[in-house]
Amino acid sequence: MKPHSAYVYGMCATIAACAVSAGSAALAKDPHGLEPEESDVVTISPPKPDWFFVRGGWNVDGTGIYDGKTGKMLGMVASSQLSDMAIDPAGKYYYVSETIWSKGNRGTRQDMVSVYDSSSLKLVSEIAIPNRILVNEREHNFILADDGKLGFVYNFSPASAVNVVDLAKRKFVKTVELPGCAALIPNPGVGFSALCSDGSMATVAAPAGKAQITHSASFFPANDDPIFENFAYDKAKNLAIFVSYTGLVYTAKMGASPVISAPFSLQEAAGYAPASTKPLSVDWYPGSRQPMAYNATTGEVFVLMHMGEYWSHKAFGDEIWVLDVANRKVARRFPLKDPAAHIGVSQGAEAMIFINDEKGKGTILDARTGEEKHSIDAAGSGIIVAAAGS
Amino acid sequence: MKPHSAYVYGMCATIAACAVSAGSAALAKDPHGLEPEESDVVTISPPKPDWFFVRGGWNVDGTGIYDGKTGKMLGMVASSQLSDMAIDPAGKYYYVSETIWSKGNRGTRQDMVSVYDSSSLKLVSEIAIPNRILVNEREHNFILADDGKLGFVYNFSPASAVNVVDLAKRKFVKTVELPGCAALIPNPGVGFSALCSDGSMATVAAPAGKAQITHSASFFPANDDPIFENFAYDKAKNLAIFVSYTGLVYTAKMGASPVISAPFSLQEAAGYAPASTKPLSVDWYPGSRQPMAYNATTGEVFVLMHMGEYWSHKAFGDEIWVLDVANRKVARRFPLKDPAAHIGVSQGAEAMIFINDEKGKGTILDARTGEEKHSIDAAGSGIIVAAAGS
Amino acid sequence: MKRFDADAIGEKLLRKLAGHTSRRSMVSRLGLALVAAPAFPLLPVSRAEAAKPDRSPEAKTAFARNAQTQDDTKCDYWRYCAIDGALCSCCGGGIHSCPAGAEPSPVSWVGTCINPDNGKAYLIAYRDCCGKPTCNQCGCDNADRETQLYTPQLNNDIIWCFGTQSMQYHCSTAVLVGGAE
Amino acid sequence: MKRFDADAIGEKLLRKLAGHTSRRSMVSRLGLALVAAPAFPLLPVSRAEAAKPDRSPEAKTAFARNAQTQDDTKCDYWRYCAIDGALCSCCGGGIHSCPAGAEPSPVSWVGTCINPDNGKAYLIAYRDCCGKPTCNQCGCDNADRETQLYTPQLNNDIIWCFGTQSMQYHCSTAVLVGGAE
Repeated sequence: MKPHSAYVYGMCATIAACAVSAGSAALAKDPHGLEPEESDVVTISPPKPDWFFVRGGWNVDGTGIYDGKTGKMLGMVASSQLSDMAIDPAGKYYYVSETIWSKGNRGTRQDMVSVYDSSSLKLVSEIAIPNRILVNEREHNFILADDGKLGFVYNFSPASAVNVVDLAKRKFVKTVELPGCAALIPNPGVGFSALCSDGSMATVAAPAGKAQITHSASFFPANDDPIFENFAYDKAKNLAIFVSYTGLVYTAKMGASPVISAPFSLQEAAGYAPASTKPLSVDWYPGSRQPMAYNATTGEVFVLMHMGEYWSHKAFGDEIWVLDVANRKVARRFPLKDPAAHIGVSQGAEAMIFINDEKGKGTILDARTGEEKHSIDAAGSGIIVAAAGS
Repeated sequence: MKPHSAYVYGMCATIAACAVSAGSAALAKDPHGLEPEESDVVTISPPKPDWFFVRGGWNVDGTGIYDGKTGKMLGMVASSQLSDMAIDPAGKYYYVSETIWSKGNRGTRQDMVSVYDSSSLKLVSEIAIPNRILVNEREHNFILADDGKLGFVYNFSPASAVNVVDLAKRKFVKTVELPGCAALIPNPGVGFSALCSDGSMATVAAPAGKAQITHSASFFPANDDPIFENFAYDKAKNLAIFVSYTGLVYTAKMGASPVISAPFSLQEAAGYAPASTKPLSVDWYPGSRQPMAYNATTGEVFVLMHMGEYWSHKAFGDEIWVLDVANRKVARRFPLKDPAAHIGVSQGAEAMIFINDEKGKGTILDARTGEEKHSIDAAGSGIIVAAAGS
Repeated sequence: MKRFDADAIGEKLLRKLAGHTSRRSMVSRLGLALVAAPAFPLLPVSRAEAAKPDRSPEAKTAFARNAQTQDDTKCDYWRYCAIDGALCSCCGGGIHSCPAGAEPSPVSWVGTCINPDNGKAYLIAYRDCCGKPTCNQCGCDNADRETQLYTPQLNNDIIWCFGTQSMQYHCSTAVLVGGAE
Repeated sequence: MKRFDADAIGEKLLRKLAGHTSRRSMVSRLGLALVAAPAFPLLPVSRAEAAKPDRSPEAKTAFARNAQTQDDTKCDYWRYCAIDGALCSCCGGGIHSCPAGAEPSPVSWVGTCINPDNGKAYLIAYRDCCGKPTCNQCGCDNADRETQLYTPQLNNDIIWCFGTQSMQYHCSTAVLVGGAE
């Protein structure tokens, strides 16, 4: 043992992070040699089911890629302010829908889908598009068709529309006007759907072609108890799962005419009375900037919950409620040490929860037990996207 | 009294900031009417001696303008990442030397001096320049000639040079190569000067014309006890004041051949032995990202000091030492509640100190007593520039 | 008790909402665009009357019960019931004034806030001031009757900088447009 | 005790400092530019021998006394004696490897760090990895023998992204160039 080993062990008494490296402290050998080295660049694997993608936040560019098992950063997808990211279902590309001015905060506006190779993380192509919406913190302003060949980018000018992008041919196809609707929902084999301000769901069939728009009956009170745009989609079941401000849970079997269930109360599923929209009524409510994540293997929705009165839907979560959607039961509740702003759940065999706060502190929890596994400083304070399951 | 007044008073028990507004809580009248209003835009006065300009920081664009007396934000100069700002001595313009790529982090590089009207804070013009240095946190990479007609922008490609910009005609004049020198010093009637890696001071006479470069004798050990680039300049005395890593204070009477004084020790001026460059020697040292500010009225230098060993020159300051330069005495010492990263001193009749930390918390102190006057959340975590005296 | 009747807020308010800036041509162009898209809901018009909860001004939200009318540099100032962002009042601007160098967006999201002095509801246009970096002072995020992107004029996350020279978000004002009853 | 002789580090190291990346044409162009500017100090050559303090490797700085050789994801790893920024080792890269999608700058600032295992000093090139947003992991700011902009190759604040496609700073590596004695 060299003298420095004593120092390393001595450090462990005061530096908590040392616990992680203490196992390797017994090694007296430097992991690197002392011969001159050359600089190189690594590549990474395509997205894996244990991975999380965490946006930097309002002022912080970039989307950090974290391994949920180790809590380590694996790389970063370049992403500018107010950009949205979508992952190629084949795992070959990361797509970033972004808006860049030629002189930073002035000059010529340039909207595009930037294409990054998932192995080299290098920019492959830029596909020019018009007028995407400028808003922070959304997952459903940029979604891909099931086969990954088309991308749908929400467009707001400020009239509502959707840009259809051919990702295979790397060109913009057309803009489909979609008045009063937003929050894009995958609809394999059909096109896409969206939620509308009249409480209906719009479905756009053949979006790259005729783009026929149909509307469901109105099924939710859009002004009085809105559905969070941050909903879940189960690919295997072709089922979208929504939660409203009061905690009503809706499901929609997607298709040319989506079949929407009667809602049930998340609070009732936990043994409470349903939550109210009335003032002076204190309940547990879903909320925060990204209130909900979904694990397709277990069919569980993870919802950030807080106590308060109605219209507190932006308050950060003090607990995670784990809802078994099929059985309409809250199976577990995890109280959080610090209020969480965003939540993601990995799709691997041992699912992990990733939450963060406004200061960018990331925490990884075991999705089954809620046990804290990793804490990551400056992980990012923006939305969290989990890679698809294998 | 209306019912809400009780609420306002009730709030005061828990919210510290409420103390400021408690005085006005007795007013029952809304300061604004209830008639429909129109949107408008304010203008502000030219820079005043009580003003501070605080950069957002590494990831945060913009330079906040604060009134040192009230601690209130008055406006913002648009400034991009790694930009430098200079203030027109006539008070008519703010100049921002900046580098912008046409696609954010990629595309065409565009270096320029952006000209903002000091009253409307609107962009007036952009003057294209080549290859300015990209570095955070410097005051002396962009200085103006005494009459405000020329600007000097440090250029690093990575060979050292200076861009000369005609601000009156709003055009780039030329690049003067200045190998091994940086940290630009005003030199009215001559041109500008700079510190060099051989320990000399270079002086560039007629920079827009023949640009003749002369060097002083070597007067400081540039590798072993470097002078901080964050030096002071007294316009009335035409005197530059420097502090080295060990706390040696040099002055230079500027001119065609600057006259540089023998240094004295800041620590000796406070009653200590001079600080050492030797390892295993603990002393008070100057340091942080912007260690020094100067009040021309009192001839006092304000230095952020910390205890440590040599090569700790980036450590944040735990005390402010106030050095009477002419009398070579540390007149006052102000211990700080939190370590400070940057310091500025206003030039008004009752001078104020502005310090900030990495999290952007700004604190305004009375420069005479050190008494805390204002605390500002998210004031900016970058360098602090005080407006010139009247 | 008189119920808050969102439907009574008519199309006549469109021009008011669109603002009274000097960029009138832009305003009218946007106004036409909005009118030309009939399904785009211009105002908080509830289409689900059956499910409509009691939201009379008298049955106040937590924000409204605690709002004050004295200090427009605090998040609990009454007009800020649905504001999200930096208060222009803290950035060198004012309740309806952009700080120097910024430009008010002619279109905006809206809130319906109750003035505690008279108990009446007013329509507030939260016009973003645009074209300068974010003013980080006095960040607020109130959400009374704030909804999602599919009802954009009631969503306070969107960068509401349309028809301005730059779309960079600086801060938000709370301009009184008129009574909401 | 042998004194650390900065002057012994000769011009022969220039090419090593300039790196061994694939962008060789750029490297040689930069190399020429540097050589063409003779007063531009290529290496930590002290011109003030008289005032030179004792800085032998044996008289270690606070950093050197506390440095370790096991974990290159910690700020006290021995090679990081003058690093400033995010450690590429924490960003998906390694001690001499840029994370995927980033590009190493062929020129860099340098440090002279002491390996505690053998007590010897080594020249370390802190090559920035460029072209992606800042990796915010493992921020370090060590400053042994770090100077000011007038000696740029010893300053760790500069964005050392020259000859790369993008000059955006991502993270910093600590590449061993050779012995410094």
